[in-house]
Amino acid sequence: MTTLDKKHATRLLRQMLLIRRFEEKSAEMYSATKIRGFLHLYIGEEAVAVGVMATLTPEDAVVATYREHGQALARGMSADSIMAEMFGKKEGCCLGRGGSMHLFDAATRFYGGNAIVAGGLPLAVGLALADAMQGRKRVTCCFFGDGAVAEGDFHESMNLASLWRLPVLFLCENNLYAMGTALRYTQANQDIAAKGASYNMASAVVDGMDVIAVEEAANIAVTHIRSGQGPYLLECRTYRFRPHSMFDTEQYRTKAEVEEWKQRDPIELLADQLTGAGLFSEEERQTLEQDVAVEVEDSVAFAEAGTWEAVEDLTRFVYSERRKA
Amino acid sequence: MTTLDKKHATRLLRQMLLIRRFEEKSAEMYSATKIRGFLHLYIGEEAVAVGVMATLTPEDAVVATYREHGQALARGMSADSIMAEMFGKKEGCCLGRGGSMHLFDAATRFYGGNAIVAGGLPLAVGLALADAMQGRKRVTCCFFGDGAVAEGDFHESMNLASLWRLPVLFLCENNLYAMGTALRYTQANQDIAAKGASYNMASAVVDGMDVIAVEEAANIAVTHIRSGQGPYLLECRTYRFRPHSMFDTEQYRTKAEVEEWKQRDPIELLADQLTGAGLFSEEERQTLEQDVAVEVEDSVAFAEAGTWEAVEDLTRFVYSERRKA
Amino acid sequence: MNQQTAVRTTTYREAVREALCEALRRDERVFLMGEDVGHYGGCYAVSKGMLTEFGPERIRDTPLCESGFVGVGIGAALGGMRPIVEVMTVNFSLLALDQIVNNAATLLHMSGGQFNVPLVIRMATGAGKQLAAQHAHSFEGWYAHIPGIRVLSPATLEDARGMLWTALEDPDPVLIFENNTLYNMEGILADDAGPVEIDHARVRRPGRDITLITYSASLFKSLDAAEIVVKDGIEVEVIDLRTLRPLDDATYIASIAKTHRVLIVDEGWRSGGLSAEISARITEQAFYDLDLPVERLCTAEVPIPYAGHMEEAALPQVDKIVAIIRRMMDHG
Amino acid sequence: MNQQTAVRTTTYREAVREALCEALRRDERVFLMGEDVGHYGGCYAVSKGMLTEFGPERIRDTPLCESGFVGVGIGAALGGMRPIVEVMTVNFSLLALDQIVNNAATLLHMSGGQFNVPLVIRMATGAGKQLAAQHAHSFEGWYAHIPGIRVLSPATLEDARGMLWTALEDPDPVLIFENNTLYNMEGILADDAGPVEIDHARVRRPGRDITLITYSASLFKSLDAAEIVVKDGIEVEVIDLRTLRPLDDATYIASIAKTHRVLIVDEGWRSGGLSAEISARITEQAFYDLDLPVERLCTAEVPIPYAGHMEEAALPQVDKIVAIIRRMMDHG
Ligand SMILES: Cc1ncc(C[n+]2csc(CCOP(=O)(O)OP(=O)(O)O)c2C)c(N)n1
Ligand SMILES: Cc1ncc(C[n+]2csc(CCOP(=O)(O)OP(=O)(O)O)c2C)c(N)n1
Ligand SMILES: [Mg+2]
Ligand SMILES: [Mg+2]
Repeated sequence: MTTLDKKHATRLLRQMLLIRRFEEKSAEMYSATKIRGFLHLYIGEEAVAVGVMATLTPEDAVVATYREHGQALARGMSADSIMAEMFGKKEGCCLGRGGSMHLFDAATRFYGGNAIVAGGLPLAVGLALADAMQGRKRVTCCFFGDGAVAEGDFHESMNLASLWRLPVLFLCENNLYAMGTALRYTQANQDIAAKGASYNMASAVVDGMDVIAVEEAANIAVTHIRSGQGPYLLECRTYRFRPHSMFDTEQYRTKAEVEEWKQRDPIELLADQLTGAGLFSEEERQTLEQDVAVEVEDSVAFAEAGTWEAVEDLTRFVYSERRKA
Repeated sequence: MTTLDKKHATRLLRQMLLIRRFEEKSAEMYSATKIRGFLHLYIGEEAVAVGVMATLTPEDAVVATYREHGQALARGMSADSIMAEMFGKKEGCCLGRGGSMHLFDAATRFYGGNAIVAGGLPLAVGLALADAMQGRKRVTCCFFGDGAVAEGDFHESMNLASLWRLPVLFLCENNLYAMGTALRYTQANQDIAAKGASYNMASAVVDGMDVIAVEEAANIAVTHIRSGQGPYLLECRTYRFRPHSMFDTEQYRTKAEVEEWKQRDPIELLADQLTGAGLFSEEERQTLEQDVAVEVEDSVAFAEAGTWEAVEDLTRFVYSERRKA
Repeated sequence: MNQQTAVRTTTYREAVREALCEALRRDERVFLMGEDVGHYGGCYAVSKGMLTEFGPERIRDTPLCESGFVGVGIGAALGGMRPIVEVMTVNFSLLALDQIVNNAATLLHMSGGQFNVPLVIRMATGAGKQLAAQHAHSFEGWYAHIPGIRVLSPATLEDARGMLWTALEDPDPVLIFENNTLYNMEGILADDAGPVEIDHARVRRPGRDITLITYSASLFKSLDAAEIVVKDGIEVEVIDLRTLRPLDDATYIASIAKTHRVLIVDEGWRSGGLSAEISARITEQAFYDLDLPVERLCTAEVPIPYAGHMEEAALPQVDKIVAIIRRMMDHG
Repeated sequence: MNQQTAVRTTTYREAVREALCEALRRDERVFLMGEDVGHYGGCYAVSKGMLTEFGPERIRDTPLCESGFVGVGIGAALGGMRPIVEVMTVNFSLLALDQIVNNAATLLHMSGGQFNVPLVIRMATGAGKQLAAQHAHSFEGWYAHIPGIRVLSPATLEDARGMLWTALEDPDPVLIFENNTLYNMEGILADDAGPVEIDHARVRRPGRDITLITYSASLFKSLDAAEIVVKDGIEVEVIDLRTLRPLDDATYIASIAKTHRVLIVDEGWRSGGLSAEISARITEQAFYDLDLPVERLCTAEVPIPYAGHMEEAALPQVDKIVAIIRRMMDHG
């Protein structure tokens, strides 16, 4: 590990904390029936989104899954617009049409929020193709879970991206479970990073609970991609501390297993590193926490104060309004 | 190479010859507009079907593609029923409903004749699953082309078969082209056999122009499968001497390349081996040729004498007739 | 239901589970395969506990690969098994559509009658839970376009309990669509509930004034609407199609001969949906019985929005049904 | 066509090729992507020679992976390109249906209007060449069920030449279906043929007695039938829908107001096909104009058989159209 830069590390810590508290609040809001539909929490996996996003520039693009609050926040979307979206309010990033699973944001080039497992991968390849054809030096980072690896779209996308040497970072968040089905029940070969070889694609695996390690690994990947060497598959080994969604009774894993992983909480890991390096005090932590708490509370207030889209507008956005008839 | 057994090798030679002459006649019948639709010839690739089929028992199952006359004949379907099928006659194996691309035969467990590229792979895995669940020691052999490897169904089927250790022989006929698109334009990593590793699946590659080599390699594969070690991916490197179908003007490859491959004609290769080993005379070759010519001519006569299914029966076989209402 | 029959209160979910358990107990060739059917207990908790009773071979968790495992189901059916493939929801079934259309529905015909495919595919369907555009499709009516398959749409507990067995006895592929809003529905079921026939629609409420044709979750909205307009003296005859392919025309045509007015309520999108087919058939078979044009109430032709009020506005609802019925009765 | 305009004889195939070439010349963002579009020259020889002119970046051969490359097209459209994705035939497009329905058709809405998808997908469609069950689907009418996409069905050379450009100017996904039996069709085309509007159906033959609604290859069978019955004194008005989604109701409703009789001819399967939707709309919008029930002539609901006589029997044909027209005229 390279030496910790206090400012940068604190920024990462703050982002992880923001995601954590934002999602804890989201769970609360779900219980309060302010948020409905499916809600998939990222808690435990914060280091992945935060570490990776630190290596991207605003020109790059991000494609994520239905478990994407972390990516959206780390990418710079406002907590306000996300919370309002989950409240179903017009002030949400998608006017309340998308909800938790479908966050989109043109300003930060955040292309969802895709709730069909692996469905976002071809999109990411296409975004990268557009960049390549237009001579833009951008990276498209595509997040997906271990479950997505079994889908045909994974295979087709990996091959296309590598065949055409496109600037895609395939970012696999391997949290060991696809809903309630453990990786060992779904992959004949559980070494996901190794699958890069089939596609002649560079790949690596990294500890997804260690944000600094994730950032370093992502940096290597992104550098590889930017230098024109083609796509890269990065597998982050991580774990979700919470159920798959709000409906999951978690029969498929033991409490002990969850507890064991919680010992490696990415937030505490980084906080400990910082503290150990003498870069971080308990006071600073309190300040961060308060800061984040305010941001989260504000987002709830913002969402609460939001308005409902008029029912008359239901049929908007099926087709573009700017089409000439 | 093990020592040649004359009787066996002659049988292989006869099968290859039969496929060759049968298909040459089919092309003729196509020009005579007796056969219509798509007609995909196997000429040049005979060693693959013949070599593999020699390792299967009647209890085993075969799933093939739209380029399956060779497999059907080698599997033991009669030239009559195939030719009649291509004539669209009621005496055809599928009453004329399937045509060249859809040969089926319950008696020899020949499950198509699938014209959606890679669409037969999941079927093969399912047939093998049925065998495994019912405790039957059978192999399901699934033929597919190099083009099929890029499809999601390839990926999904390979993973499922290996995950569940099912008795499937994945038989890739790598003839270097998918229609007019060369393998180098479609695979980021052109080593197809190597893809087995991604699925923890045993694999090998063999010279698909050498029927004895194919048989040996298939034997190893089938033995592996029968011993309960799970599926196997066998890549046969081969070449089609004819256009993709009857409509192909072959702009995508040079005459020289085709000629080069023709130097390795699987039929002449085996005939030469036999002759070289002193096991085969010119006379015997003539006899074989005549024998095969008769079989082919008979199939045309049979097809010609066939009848047309009544138009009133059009709606039969959409649903089974044996259903109780 | 016969008054003598012993009955009990249960849920739609339990009815489906019972049907599954019975099928697995009764026939060794039957097995359940799909995403999260085993260790998780089913995404809608339908197969909860079944892994323990039947083991992982017969309650078979699959990786995420809809095309692959649906195709495997087809192959297993060809190989003599009686697979029940669960596609978690209809939304994901599009990934398997090629296997369903080009293999399951087609093999019997292509093979000249040699290879039938005795496969059952179950999936949850429907909107109404704020799951947004990619998770709220109602494609069962769309599937009914495909020759070679049967499409079932159990609305009642009795059908949820009984259609599976009948489907498993069918030599051809049968798709069963379970509306996700029904799983928690409570109702009574006979202790000896068993197979039900799947060839006929059912009049769920007799009436003389207007025929309302519907299926699945919309059945209950329709029945509620019928109870409301009864106060206006309007007697609605509510027909539950039950089987969407092949359609049982006779039942609704007979009803129209009596009522002369028809409203179709369909949670699918309107254009090119099942409602269109029924309207067309009524025109073809009962044109001169009609006092009024056939009307349709369908889901708005938009991807389903997340926000609750917008989703509600997109779907057929009781008040809209009531309004249309009243309008139709006013006119004729 | 204006008499002054210089015209030439050409084929449907050439018309499509010209449209493609023009699009690529005119706009750098346009590229063609699909199986065998490059080195092979297109499965129907439509893009022959284009690789040489435009190079492999813009005439981009893909591996066989329909879901993958259609998804890539969506992504490239999001990224500012104007991709033309060729799915070789509609039969293989089922593999890409999830991408079309859940991404292309849905992103604009899910994103609250932020991300439109200016993508054109072309595919060959239709039966009639003895290609058997897996290669003879006519799903364009079925696709028309999906909100968020436009579905075009060029029958004439003019439309084959002109619809592509209009589609490329559309901010939303447009699917163009080219019937495989039309590529060799000869006809005349204006030298200055260019973009055509895609919002309206077209009366291809005026007539007073009966309205025949159709599209694509069936248009020519319909026109042939019209020429036959003219000898019986029957004047058929033949309408070419051109755009299957959104449907232009006004054109056929106006025709029916004049003729009071309607026959729909559709190469898709009948149940739940486009013909059903049109019938339903006519009932809804022109019920009181009808002298007779709307009739439909569609493809038999069977997987298309290989044998020529059986395939012919399965599809709408001129003699069947003639027979129905005569019967309908007899009755009213
Ligand atoms: C194609 C498809 N199949 C099934 C589902 C239902 N589903 C939603 S999330 C999920 C598990 C995905 O697991 P993984 O990819 O590992 O991501 P994670 O939830 O662990 O982040 C499943 C099966 C879906 N959304 N899409
Ligand atoms: C899913 C699908 N896409 C496209 C096609 C059209 N097509 C038919 S054969 C073929 C090439 C297949 O090549 P390969 O798998 O290598 O088999 P080969 O013809 O060389 O034996 C293509 C593209 C198809 N039948 N199915
Ligand atoms: Mg996971
Ligand atoms: Mg090939």
